[in-house]
Amino acid sequence: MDFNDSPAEAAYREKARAWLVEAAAAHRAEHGEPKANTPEHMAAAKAWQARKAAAGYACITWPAAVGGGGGTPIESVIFGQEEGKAGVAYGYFTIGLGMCVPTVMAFADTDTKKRFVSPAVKGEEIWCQLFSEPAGGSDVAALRTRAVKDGDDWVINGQKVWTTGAHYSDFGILLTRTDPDVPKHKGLTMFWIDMRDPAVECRPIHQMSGGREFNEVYFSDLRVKDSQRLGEVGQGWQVALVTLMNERLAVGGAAGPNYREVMELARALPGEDGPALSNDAFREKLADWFVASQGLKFTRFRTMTALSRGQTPGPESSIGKIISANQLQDLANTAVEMQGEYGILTGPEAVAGAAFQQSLMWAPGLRIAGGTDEILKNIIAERVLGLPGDVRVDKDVAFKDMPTGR
Amino acid sequence: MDFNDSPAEAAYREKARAWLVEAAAAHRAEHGEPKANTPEHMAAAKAWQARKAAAGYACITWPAAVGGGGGTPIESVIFGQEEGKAGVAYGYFTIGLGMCVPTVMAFADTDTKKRFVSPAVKGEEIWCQLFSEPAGGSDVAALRTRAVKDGDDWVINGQKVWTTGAHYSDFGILLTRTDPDVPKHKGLTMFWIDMRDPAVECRPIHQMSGGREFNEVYFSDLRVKDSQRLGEVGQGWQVALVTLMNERLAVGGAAGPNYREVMELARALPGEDGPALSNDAFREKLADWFVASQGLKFTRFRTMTALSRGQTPGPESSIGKIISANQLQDLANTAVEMQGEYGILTGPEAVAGAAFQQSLMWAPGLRIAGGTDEILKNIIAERVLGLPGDVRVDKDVAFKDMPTGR
Amino acid sequence: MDFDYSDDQKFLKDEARKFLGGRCPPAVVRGVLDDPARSYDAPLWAAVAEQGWLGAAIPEAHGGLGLGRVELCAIAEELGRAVAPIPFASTVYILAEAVMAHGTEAQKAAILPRVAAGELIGALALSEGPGVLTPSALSARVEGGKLSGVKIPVTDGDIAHVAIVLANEGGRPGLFLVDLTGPGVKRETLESLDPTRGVARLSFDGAAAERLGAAGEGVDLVQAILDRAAVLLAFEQLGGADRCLEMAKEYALGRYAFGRVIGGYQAIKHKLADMYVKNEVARSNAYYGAWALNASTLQENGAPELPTAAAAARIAASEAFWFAAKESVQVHGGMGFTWEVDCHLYYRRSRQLSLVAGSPRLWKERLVSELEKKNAA
Amino acid sequence: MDFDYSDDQKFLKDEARKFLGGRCPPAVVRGVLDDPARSYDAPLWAAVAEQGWLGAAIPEAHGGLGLGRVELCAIAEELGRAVAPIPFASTVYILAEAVMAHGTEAQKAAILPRVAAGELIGALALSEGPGVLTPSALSARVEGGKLSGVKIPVTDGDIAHVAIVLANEGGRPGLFLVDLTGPGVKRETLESLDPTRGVARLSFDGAAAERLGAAGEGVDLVQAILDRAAVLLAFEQLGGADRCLEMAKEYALGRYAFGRVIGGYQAIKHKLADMYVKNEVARSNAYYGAWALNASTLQENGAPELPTAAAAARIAASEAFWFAAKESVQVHGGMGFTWEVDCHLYYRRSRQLSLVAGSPRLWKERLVSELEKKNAA
Repeated sequence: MDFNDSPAEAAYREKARAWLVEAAAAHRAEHGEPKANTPEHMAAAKAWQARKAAAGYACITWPAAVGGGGGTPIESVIFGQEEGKAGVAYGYFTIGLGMCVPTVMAFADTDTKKRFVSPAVKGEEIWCQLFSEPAGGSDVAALRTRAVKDGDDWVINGQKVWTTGAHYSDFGILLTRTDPDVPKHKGLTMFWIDMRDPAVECRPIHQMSGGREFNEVYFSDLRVKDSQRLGEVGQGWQVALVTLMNERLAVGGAAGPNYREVMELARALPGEDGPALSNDAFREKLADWFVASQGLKFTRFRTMTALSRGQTPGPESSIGKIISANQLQDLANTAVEMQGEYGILTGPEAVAGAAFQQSLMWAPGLRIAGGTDEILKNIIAERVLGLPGDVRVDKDVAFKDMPTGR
Repeated sequence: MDFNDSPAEAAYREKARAWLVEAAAAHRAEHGEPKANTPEHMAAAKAWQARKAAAGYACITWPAAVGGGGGTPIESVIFGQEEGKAGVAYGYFTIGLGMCVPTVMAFADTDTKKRFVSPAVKGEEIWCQLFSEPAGGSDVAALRTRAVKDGDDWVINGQKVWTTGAHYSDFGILLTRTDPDVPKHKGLTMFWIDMRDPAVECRPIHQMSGGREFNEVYFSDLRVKDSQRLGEVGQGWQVALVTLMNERLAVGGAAGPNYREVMELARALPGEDGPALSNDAFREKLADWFVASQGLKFTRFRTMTALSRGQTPGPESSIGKIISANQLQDLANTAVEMQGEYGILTGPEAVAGAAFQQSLMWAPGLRIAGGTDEILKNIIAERVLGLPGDVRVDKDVAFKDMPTGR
Repeated sequence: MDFDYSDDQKFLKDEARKFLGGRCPPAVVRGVLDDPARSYDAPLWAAVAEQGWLGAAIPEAHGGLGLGRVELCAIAEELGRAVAPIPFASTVYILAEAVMAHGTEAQKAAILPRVAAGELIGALALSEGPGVLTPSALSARVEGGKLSGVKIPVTDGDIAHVAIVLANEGGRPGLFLVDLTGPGVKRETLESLDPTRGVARLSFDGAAAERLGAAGEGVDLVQAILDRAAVLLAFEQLGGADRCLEMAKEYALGRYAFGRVIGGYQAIKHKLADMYVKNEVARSNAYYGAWALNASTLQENGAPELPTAAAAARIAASEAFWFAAKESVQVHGGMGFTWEVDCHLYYRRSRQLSLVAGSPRLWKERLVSELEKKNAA
Repeated sequence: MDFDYSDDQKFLKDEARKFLGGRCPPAVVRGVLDDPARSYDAPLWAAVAEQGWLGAAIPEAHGGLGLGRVELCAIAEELGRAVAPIPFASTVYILAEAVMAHGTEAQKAAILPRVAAGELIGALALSEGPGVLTPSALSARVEGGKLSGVKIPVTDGDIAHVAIVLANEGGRPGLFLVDLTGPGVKRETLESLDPTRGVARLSFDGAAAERLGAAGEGVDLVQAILDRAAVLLAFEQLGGADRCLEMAKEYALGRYAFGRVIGGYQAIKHKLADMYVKNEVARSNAYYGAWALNASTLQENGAPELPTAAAAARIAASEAFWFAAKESVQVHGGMGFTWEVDCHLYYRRSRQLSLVAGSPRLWKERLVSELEKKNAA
């Protein structure tokens, strides 16, 4: 029971760290520290990815033959930790390399793989995942985007939603309905598409938090070749499951202030009787947040241990988002209420740069994105504890006959 | 928006109070204050009920012709309040007069009603309700006690559970299965039975709280006449619904310590820094308990207002047990933990006569009895908010073919 | 026992709902939300004035309707339900109520008719920075009838004509009426979590200040003012919480997942049942608060029940609205997180209403202190 | 990264589970529960001694197995799972650990071999009444090596041979080893919420008392002893919580309502998922506590991480066990409320384990105090 690397892990970490020190310095010299969401930032990200790929630090667990590092999962985790410490991590490639390209690798023909995998590893092309729809939500397979065969092509019409990075992506994997006359899961087919096609339109979604980080994507008579199909016609759900299996690894913890920041706040703010930090009710909450945060941190360590031992991590990692998203909402709200009437302010004069107010407006989204609280509890109950799934009334009904309320 | 009686209500209250002062004094002179669960206590209860019946204060809302008071629901509530203040309320008749005898009145023939209603009103005979079974629980209609026709009789075998007052009851209403070949709700039939029949055996249930307040009741070839049937053969569920409709009015709030008692405790106990009452975390809990208790109290007032206005009370009264049972568990646990290691003690040296420890062991039962937390939330969701019931897989299956795990 | 709105009050409430349904649909709220230059909806404010609501509880002698406080509660409930973007709370619950309770006859005559007529918007200027304002930290001060200092934030401070300001005079805290349209007042509009309500920084430099209530009694006066406002705010919160439950229920009945409406899944059903339970607890406590508030205006020395009743009403309503607002977003799923769906209007307002007039935590402390006093007596 | 039991530790844990499955089934627990004359199961105690568990962490030189603390944690987890009715915590987590950490060589030689051999039962005598024992309220005192005063309650005080007693000497609190079999000691067995563990009142009148640790350092010594015990108790709590989840899951998979197993209803599924989440948070915190405890025995000045790690482990485990115990009853419905179903064994033990060694609330305060210190440093 300790936190030390094995000798092999320590050696890898040392090597990675040494490379990172030099590479990060060279990278910064070339690109500086561009602002997020600028073309310069994207260019820097692509350059960094290329640099990593050249050194075998991109897609560490993938074979060297496709441009990966030929390493182990624990090496990938170790590199990620050190990369984080070096302060040069970019998020643009997470979904593509974590979910989309593995799907391409699993289902595309040799030429297609040759065409796409290596450029993606090197950061030359970015991918997005086009599954969610307004009609889908938690029930992903209820999607309605139609693909209709027309000669050797397919013609696609419909709408996707909550697509991360759609506006800066070059390609996407797209789940469509090709047969509405069979039950929901049986009439789906997966394609890869070119996001620059004029028949594809991205519109940013205005979120309750005020930001526009996600997109709606509309398809108006988008033509794709049958060779862009991933998997058989009608087998789209099986293909999607492969994509989604990789999702857990791609979704990180909740960003935002934690117990440390709210403790600092409470130390500084006046309460009824001394600093707010002296209030016992707040102190109990603080203890609970600390304990939960530590619990998540050490649960990640347990996952890493399994990787380090060459085992598949257990289901314990699925508890992360349920705890962190709810905790962020509670913590942010407590921090805002602690400020009193002043807590309403979000402008330049706001406390801590309005970080708590921003978290308060983000947290509701975190409780929904990547699986709602309720869906995640279903997953724990069913996949971890082995309890039965809910009664399914949609298994044997043709999709077009399913009740939808519209 | 006030708490005052209407003039008519005030007059009724005045009359009732005057009667109660004299009657309670006379009652106490005759019976003293016998200990609970003694034959003397039962005798006193019966005498008091008879006295009330003679004066028109028993079953106030029932017609005078059957021995009732011929009054209104609000008068019944007013009398109950004043009776409570007079300190002479007994609980033995609640289930019989609240649930069983109304069922008899609704479904029995004239002779049977004549035979039973008036003695019950006068407290001469006590009734119990025999619905719950080990196999039933929340799914009451899944009961297995069999009644088989034999000439003009029915022969009954099976077991009931959690029967309040079975051991001191004279009669009971018994829900049985008469046809296992039809779906669950369609094969039930209701009877009234003589609890003194030797084929009926009561065994007390040893509860986790240590007490034995409830019973199992076993039937071994109990013979009842067809004339003891209440309602048609196979219509037992419809009859039971009439009984259960009256349940809400018969089930009271959670007994046990409330915010006031735990506040007194916290005032007396040392905390880290002054009395435990000075701890802010405890104070927040105390505020929450007070607010919830007040919420329930004033919700009852709203129910009474509806009665007073001659309306049917709304569904708001269904929130009571969900709040009070959970609050009792939390409050008792907080009070016990506040005592530190000493909180483990339950003997003569225990704090407050071990009242908090007893509540801690009782509360789990309260969260289950008369509808679990989960069933009550279903009821609110379905009957109050109009949300759909759960998917039912047992509606069209013969009872004998229903999966049961045995 | 008559613990509910009367038939007349119900009629008033129904009329208010109809009126706001027509004059204050979400589009009107969004008009203020989306335009940084607007802090309230002036046409709605004028229409509300015309309805007589601003003077509902103001005596007829001062130009009001002379109704009771329960009638005002009924209006508040509907305003909360509609997330009305108007300075009703600052003007009616606080300024008018404070002047009625603590003002001189001259002050009443000067202010109440103008409030009733919709000519005067009020504000309460207490806060000087983040956290609890303890008396020793109070820095605004009045000397020779002139106020100096900075108040931040002041709800509706950017549009108010008159503010009640807490400031030291002769080393002791007092309350002062300040004409914000006069000299020596600078205002800056600030960004806030709930852009449908205005917030400002007020800087005073020798502004004319007239004492409200007894000298040196500022702390007690603030508490007395907040006790009254808390009851009325609780009704606004309750109205909002009810609307959140309704929206969530409607969505849950219309949205399908896995071939069934999501309102048929226990996770959603029990969440909505939890909302219902909290809302009913809030309603019952709010009713008691309404009774106590009304009683306090009818009795010479106020109602001794008011502090406890107001605290309980505020605590229950804050809890109910926060729970309903955040879980209503959750029930709406991804749609709930968009700007276009109305959930966030309530989510924002629930925060705004919990932050003005003292956070729930402070009210819990006040409640327990009151219980201690009672219990000791 | 190697943050889990090692293979050897897993083997030890598996063996312990098998052993307790055979020697400590619920019938053995109920044997103590149902017989007011018994405070523990002596045959199980002897068998556990024979396994070497009592001396698992005691150095071989003192008759123990000389294993690490993580091994002891593995045993504790299994004892908790089995709700073992033996004075393991008082004797091993407290007496033996305290003597190893703070005893003189002579005390170690006198006590540790007898603990390892199963000849000595320990107890910790702090409490003198309900509520927090503040140093100023401490009334037990030692004069000239003789102890006077009353300690109530003392867990396992009715069967222990040696107690560690907190008492004033020269006006300052110290810790003392007291032979409970000697003169000047009166014990009375008391009734408790968890009859599977013994509790007593100990009255001392001139009992021989030998100082443990530095004079006048009683308060710090108690905290150091509780830090170690908290980690080990957390593993007992975790074992109990895991078993509650298992029982609830098994019941939910076998019990039918409305034609379906109740484990298929979301209300039950999500309740069990909540239990799982709490148990995993508790497990991860307990592992860190085990690491810190073990590290503290390997380093000259202990491990600076221990106070925080112990507090977090204790808080998470107390919360997990309480939640699992009470909601396991709920999942079992009416059956769960009966004496015959085992739910209440865990419900009772969850209370017993939260009440010994300081309530969760006190540990939260200790945790935050430690965080403040760290943060300030």
